[in-house]
Amino acid sequence: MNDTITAKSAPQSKTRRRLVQGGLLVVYILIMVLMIFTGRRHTILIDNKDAADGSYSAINGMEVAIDKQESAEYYPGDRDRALVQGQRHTIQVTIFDGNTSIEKTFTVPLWSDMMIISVPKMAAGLEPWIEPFTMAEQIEEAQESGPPAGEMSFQSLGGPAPEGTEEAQPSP
Amino acid sequence: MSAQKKLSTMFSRYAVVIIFVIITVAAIPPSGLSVTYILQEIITRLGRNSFLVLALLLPIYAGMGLNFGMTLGAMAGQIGLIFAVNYGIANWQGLVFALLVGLPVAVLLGWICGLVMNRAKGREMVTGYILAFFINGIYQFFVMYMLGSVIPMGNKAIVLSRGYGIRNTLNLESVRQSLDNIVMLRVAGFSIPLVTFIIIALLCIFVMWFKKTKLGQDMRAVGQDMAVAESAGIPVEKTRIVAIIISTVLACAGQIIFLQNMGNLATYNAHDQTGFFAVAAILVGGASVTNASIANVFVGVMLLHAMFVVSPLAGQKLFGSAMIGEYFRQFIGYGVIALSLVLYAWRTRKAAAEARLSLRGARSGPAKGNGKPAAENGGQA
Amino acid sequence: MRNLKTFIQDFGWPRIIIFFFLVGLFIMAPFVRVRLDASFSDVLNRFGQNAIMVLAMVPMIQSGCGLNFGLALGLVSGLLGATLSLQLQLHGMLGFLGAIVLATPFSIILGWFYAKLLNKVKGEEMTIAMYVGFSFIMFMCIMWLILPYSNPTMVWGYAGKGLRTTISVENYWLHILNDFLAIKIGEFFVFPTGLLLFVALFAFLMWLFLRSRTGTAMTAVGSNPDFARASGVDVDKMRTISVILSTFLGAVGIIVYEQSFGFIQLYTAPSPMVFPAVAAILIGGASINKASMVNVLVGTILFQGLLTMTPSVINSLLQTDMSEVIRIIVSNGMILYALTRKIKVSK
Amino acid sequence: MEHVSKDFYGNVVLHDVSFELREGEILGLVGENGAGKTTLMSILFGMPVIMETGGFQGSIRIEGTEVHFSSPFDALDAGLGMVHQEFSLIPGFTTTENIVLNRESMRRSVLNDVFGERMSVLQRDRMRERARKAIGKLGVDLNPDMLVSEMPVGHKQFTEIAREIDREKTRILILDEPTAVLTESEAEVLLQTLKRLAAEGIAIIFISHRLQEVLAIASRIVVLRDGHAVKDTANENINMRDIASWMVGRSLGEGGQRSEARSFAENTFRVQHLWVDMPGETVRDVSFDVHRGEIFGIGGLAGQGKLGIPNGIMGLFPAGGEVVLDGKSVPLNDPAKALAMGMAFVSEDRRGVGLLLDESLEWNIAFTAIQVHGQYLKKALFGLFSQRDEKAMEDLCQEYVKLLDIKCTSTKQKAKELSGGNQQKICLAKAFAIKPQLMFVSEPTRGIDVGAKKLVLDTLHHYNRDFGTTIVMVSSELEELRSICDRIAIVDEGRIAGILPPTADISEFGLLMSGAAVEEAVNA
Repeated sequence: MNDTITAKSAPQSKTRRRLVQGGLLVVYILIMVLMIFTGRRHTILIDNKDAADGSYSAINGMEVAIDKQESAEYYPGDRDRALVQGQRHTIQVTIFDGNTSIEKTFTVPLWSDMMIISVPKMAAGLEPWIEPFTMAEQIEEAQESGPPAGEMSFQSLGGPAPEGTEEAQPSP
Repeated sequence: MSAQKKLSTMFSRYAVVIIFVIITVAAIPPSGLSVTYILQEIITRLGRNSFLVLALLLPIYAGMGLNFGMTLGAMAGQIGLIFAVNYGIANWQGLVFALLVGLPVAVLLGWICGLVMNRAKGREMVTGYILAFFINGIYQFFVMYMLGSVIPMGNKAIVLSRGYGIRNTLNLESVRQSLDNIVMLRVAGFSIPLVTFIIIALLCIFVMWFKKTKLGQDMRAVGQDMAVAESAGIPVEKTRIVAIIISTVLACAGQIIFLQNMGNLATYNAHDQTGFFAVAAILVGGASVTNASIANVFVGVMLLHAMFVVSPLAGQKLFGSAMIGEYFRQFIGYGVIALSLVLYAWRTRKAAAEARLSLRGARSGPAKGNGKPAAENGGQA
Repeated sequence: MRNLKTFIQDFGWPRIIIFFFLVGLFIMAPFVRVRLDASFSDVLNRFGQNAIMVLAMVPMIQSGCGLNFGLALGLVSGLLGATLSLQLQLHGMLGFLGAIVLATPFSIILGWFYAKLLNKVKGEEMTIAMYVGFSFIMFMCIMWLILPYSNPTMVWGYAGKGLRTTISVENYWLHILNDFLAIKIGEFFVFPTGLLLFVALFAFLMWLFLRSRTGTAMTAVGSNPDFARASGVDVDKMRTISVILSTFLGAVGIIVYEQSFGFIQLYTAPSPMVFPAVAAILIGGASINKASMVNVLVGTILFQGLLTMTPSVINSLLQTDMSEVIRIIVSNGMILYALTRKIKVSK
Repeated sequence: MEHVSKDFYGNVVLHDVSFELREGEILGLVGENGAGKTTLMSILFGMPVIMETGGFQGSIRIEGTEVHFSSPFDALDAGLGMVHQEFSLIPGFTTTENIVLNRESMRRSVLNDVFGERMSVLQRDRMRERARKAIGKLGVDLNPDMLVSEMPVGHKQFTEIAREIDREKTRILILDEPTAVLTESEAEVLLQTLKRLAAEGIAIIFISHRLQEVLAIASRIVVLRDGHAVKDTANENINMRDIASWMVGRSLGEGGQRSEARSFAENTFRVQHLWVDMPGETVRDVSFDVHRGEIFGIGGLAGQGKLGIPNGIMGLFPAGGEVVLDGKSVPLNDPAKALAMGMAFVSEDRRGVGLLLDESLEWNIAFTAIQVHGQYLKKALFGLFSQRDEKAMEDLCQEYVKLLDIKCTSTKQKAKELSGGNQQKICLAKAFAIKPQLMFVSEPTRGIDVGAKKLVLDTLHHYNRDFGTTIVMVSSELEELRSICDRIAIVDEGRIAGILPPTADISEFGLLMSGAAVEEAVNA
């Protein structure tokens, strides 16, 4: 006798297979969720401006680093952005006058694309120093628009690409 | 078999490879490119394309020819990437997410493709080719009309200004080369995307392992003789469908790897040429419709892309027009496919004729029955 | 009831759906302010433009070579004829006929080689034809750049050599057939008599040919090659004739298309023209080994009707341009349907 | 197996056949073509075709319990093994891989729990071990790692048997013409092997047309004729002649009319050393002469090459040798020339070669005449074009419809819509339409009912008498040949075994078919 596995294996292994398959499905979804949480990218705007109501004023020169990214210098009125992945981040601010340095941890809501951090506000100890930021137009570089129909690139050779340029057709 | 005949069969077997090497080598000096540059390009392109080409192997083992239907997998991968960009999932996590989204789509499309091909046995290639176009129509419909209207798209930057449909070109900045850059080895001035190569190596190991499984064995059996396999109790149609599904899924992953390296996605035609380049590569590497190995894949990718790198510049220098080089490489690409298919069809017919040669000729018949057991019977009567 | 059922089975669901879809489009047209007469005129015109290319499918289908995905070879011959005719400064009807005459030797030679190849690879014709067509188009792309054409309307102005991507035939033989005896009814309807007559002439010639001894033999080859061989027909020769004929018709087809369209389109332009022709004849009811004049007629009208009506009607209806997607799905779906249909030749 | 009957749509193929098989016994099953051997085996093996055509009567018992096989796999599970006439091997696989095909030894892999059993890994060494064991049982020398495509035929046959042996359960082995493709020495080894297997307790059903082989190894012999088991006897004190006459022996009264004996002086057609490469019907070296005006019959068992003769002469399959018609040499491999020389051929493959199924009857009948003689054409457009003369074609068709009594709704009807008998008449009409001097008719009565059979034979008879056309008729049905032919050649193993007058004793024919020597026939 050999230990050939026949197609009609014991029902026990079938239930076991179902269990493993179900388990894998769960793992599949878990990985997907994990990817969303760890891979979600947010834009953090770092703001160094006076408050409209004068409750705090811009810091006169500082260096700000988000997580372990390269730090950037800010002077009053500056605003710059940093890209981060995931939800929990730290911000490290080194103010040029003296050796004051602040380090804070913040959480970005998962589905928020862009947050603004007002460093002066944070330095002043006012809450909330981090707020969602919405803008009508995204900062993303403008991409060409217009429906893709009629675009006939050299690439689509052999494809049933538009038959000739129909616009050129003399209309009867 | 005489030595000369052996040589000529060998030549006809590797005709495509030999022609290719000659053309490419001849084109290097006029192109004026340095060998280091060409090598770096080849390394980059190996990482970019090998996975896609590897996806062609299983259907060849299963006797279904070159799977032009792999384009379906590419589309699935693109859909995955669109969602990854839409949800703003960046870096390698974005790629994994894209793969996880694309996977079920790829399985579904692969299953459809397998069903269709089972209805067109013997015409798999042309059918796969047309099926890719057909599904392309549905893909365009989905991406151009469904996304953003039926399925909400959060990221307005990727949606057309009219409010639904995805833009022509998608910037994959968030995932650009994120796989390649996890560990980028620098050896002697060359950049080697280590993780990409590790993944490709893992796939190769998987393919080799797969050939040793029962399913792999069944695939080979089905590929060689469907009728015999059927009579031995192997579920032929199911095996063929599985081969196509695996190929489609691999193509899905391959397209994601390809696109992360390219860094942007031509939403509506990035997949058009996927099948063409992959098929051309594996054929250039010396594979045929029924026979392919992992070595064919890598040799093919290297040769084809060396030629692709070199030819526009060579065309520019030789004919004063870069377009000539551009056309030339397309010509060669299509020509190689046509030539391999012709050589293959021609060889099969010749082999069949040769196999029957022993049955021809009257007096010089084979060992069999020279006047049958005459003596025996004479005795009995 | 039974008759209807077998009729539908023979004709195939996809065709019936397309037919009713088209009828629906015509019915809907007035409601979305698309002029019916203009639409009809447009459909007729496009029918004339494309019919001969669709007709080119017939001989190869009949002789059992399958769908001619290598029609590009014929189209390129036609382009050669057309450009040569312009190069020789042939105008008017002379220019048009000249183009056809000049294209003929190319189409015969190319067709002959093409047929030799196809005879070597019986059973794999379609895939190979496709790639032979593509690679030949790419080869001709190089040729268009380096052939010594000199007519200034054709070559790039700045380089002084290499042909333009699109060449206008306006001063040569634009609408030479369309305007011949054209009947204008109302503001929007033009009946392109000359064009349709020309198409009819070719269809008639093809009909005659199929009834000749050679044509009969060819049909038998497609229907049952073993029978034909047993009856003393040289199968390879018949296939060769059919391929040459198909290539020639492809050449004529594209010239007719150009005179109506107004431009000679070079480089990669021919490749996307093959699939619509294949799809059209299949929509007309042909299978991959049987085709008739009726299939050509019905198929071209249905397919071109669809192409004309979907952009105008659907666009007005949905305010978006879905015609492209519909075209891709319909034409490829049709080819796919034909390929996967169980071939009914009972063996 | 008891009282097995089987009919295909009222056409009784097997009639109350019973036999039993003991452990370790070799049963020789012999019979002419169409005697029911194949059907019997299909029933035994649970082939789906039996179920599809309405099942069978009677019962099959294995070790006392009645079994019902709904598919060949059930039969395999019950311990039946079958080696078919055609090899069922995968060419690119090794001996081992073929022997254990779809029964490979496997080890579980991690993916088993995810994707099922087919993800198990093969255990090559174990497979080789099993193959070696099975080969060992056969007592032959087979390399377990050789590719089947590189093997001599004999080894392929052994591989097939080894595959059946490898199934531990196999108790009954059925071999259908296992020696047909083997050389003499290979056949000898095979017979030894079978004896050895029988000694180990495996029961064997051995089907062969080579009677001397059957005599050599079978312990019992069952003779099937026309669906009846006419003889079930132990292999004692019987010789080939007995079996041969049991096989073919109809009482003469059944045979119906005999042609009157005629004598012909003139030779019109001569075939010398003809070889034909027709798959399944290879002709190796055939020479014969045909007299003017005679009906020359060619008989023999299926697969022996009788069909290859007309197909080769008419140029449908690659052929070589010398063929002379009326002193002129016939070029081979060129159907057009052969037809032009005045020969016509009614193919045995009616639907495949004989007819244009999707075209009208007119087309079918007139086509060859149009192509070969340029008939039924008319000039059109001032002689520029020749056109089919539809009217003439219709007239021609009408003429034959009347003459041959073809049942059809109109001459425009498609050939595929006719019944088999009427299709055959169309094929005949097609051949008659070119007015041949020499006509080959291959299996004219295959697959048509009795009434139509008679009509077809009568037609040939009259055509021969009325027009003096020489006819070469190839048929598997000996009685048919004997009823109409003037001389009958029997083909065996691609060679003419002998030529006999139709009045010769039935056992003579049987002997010739069974691979008896030419000399013997001459002596007898």
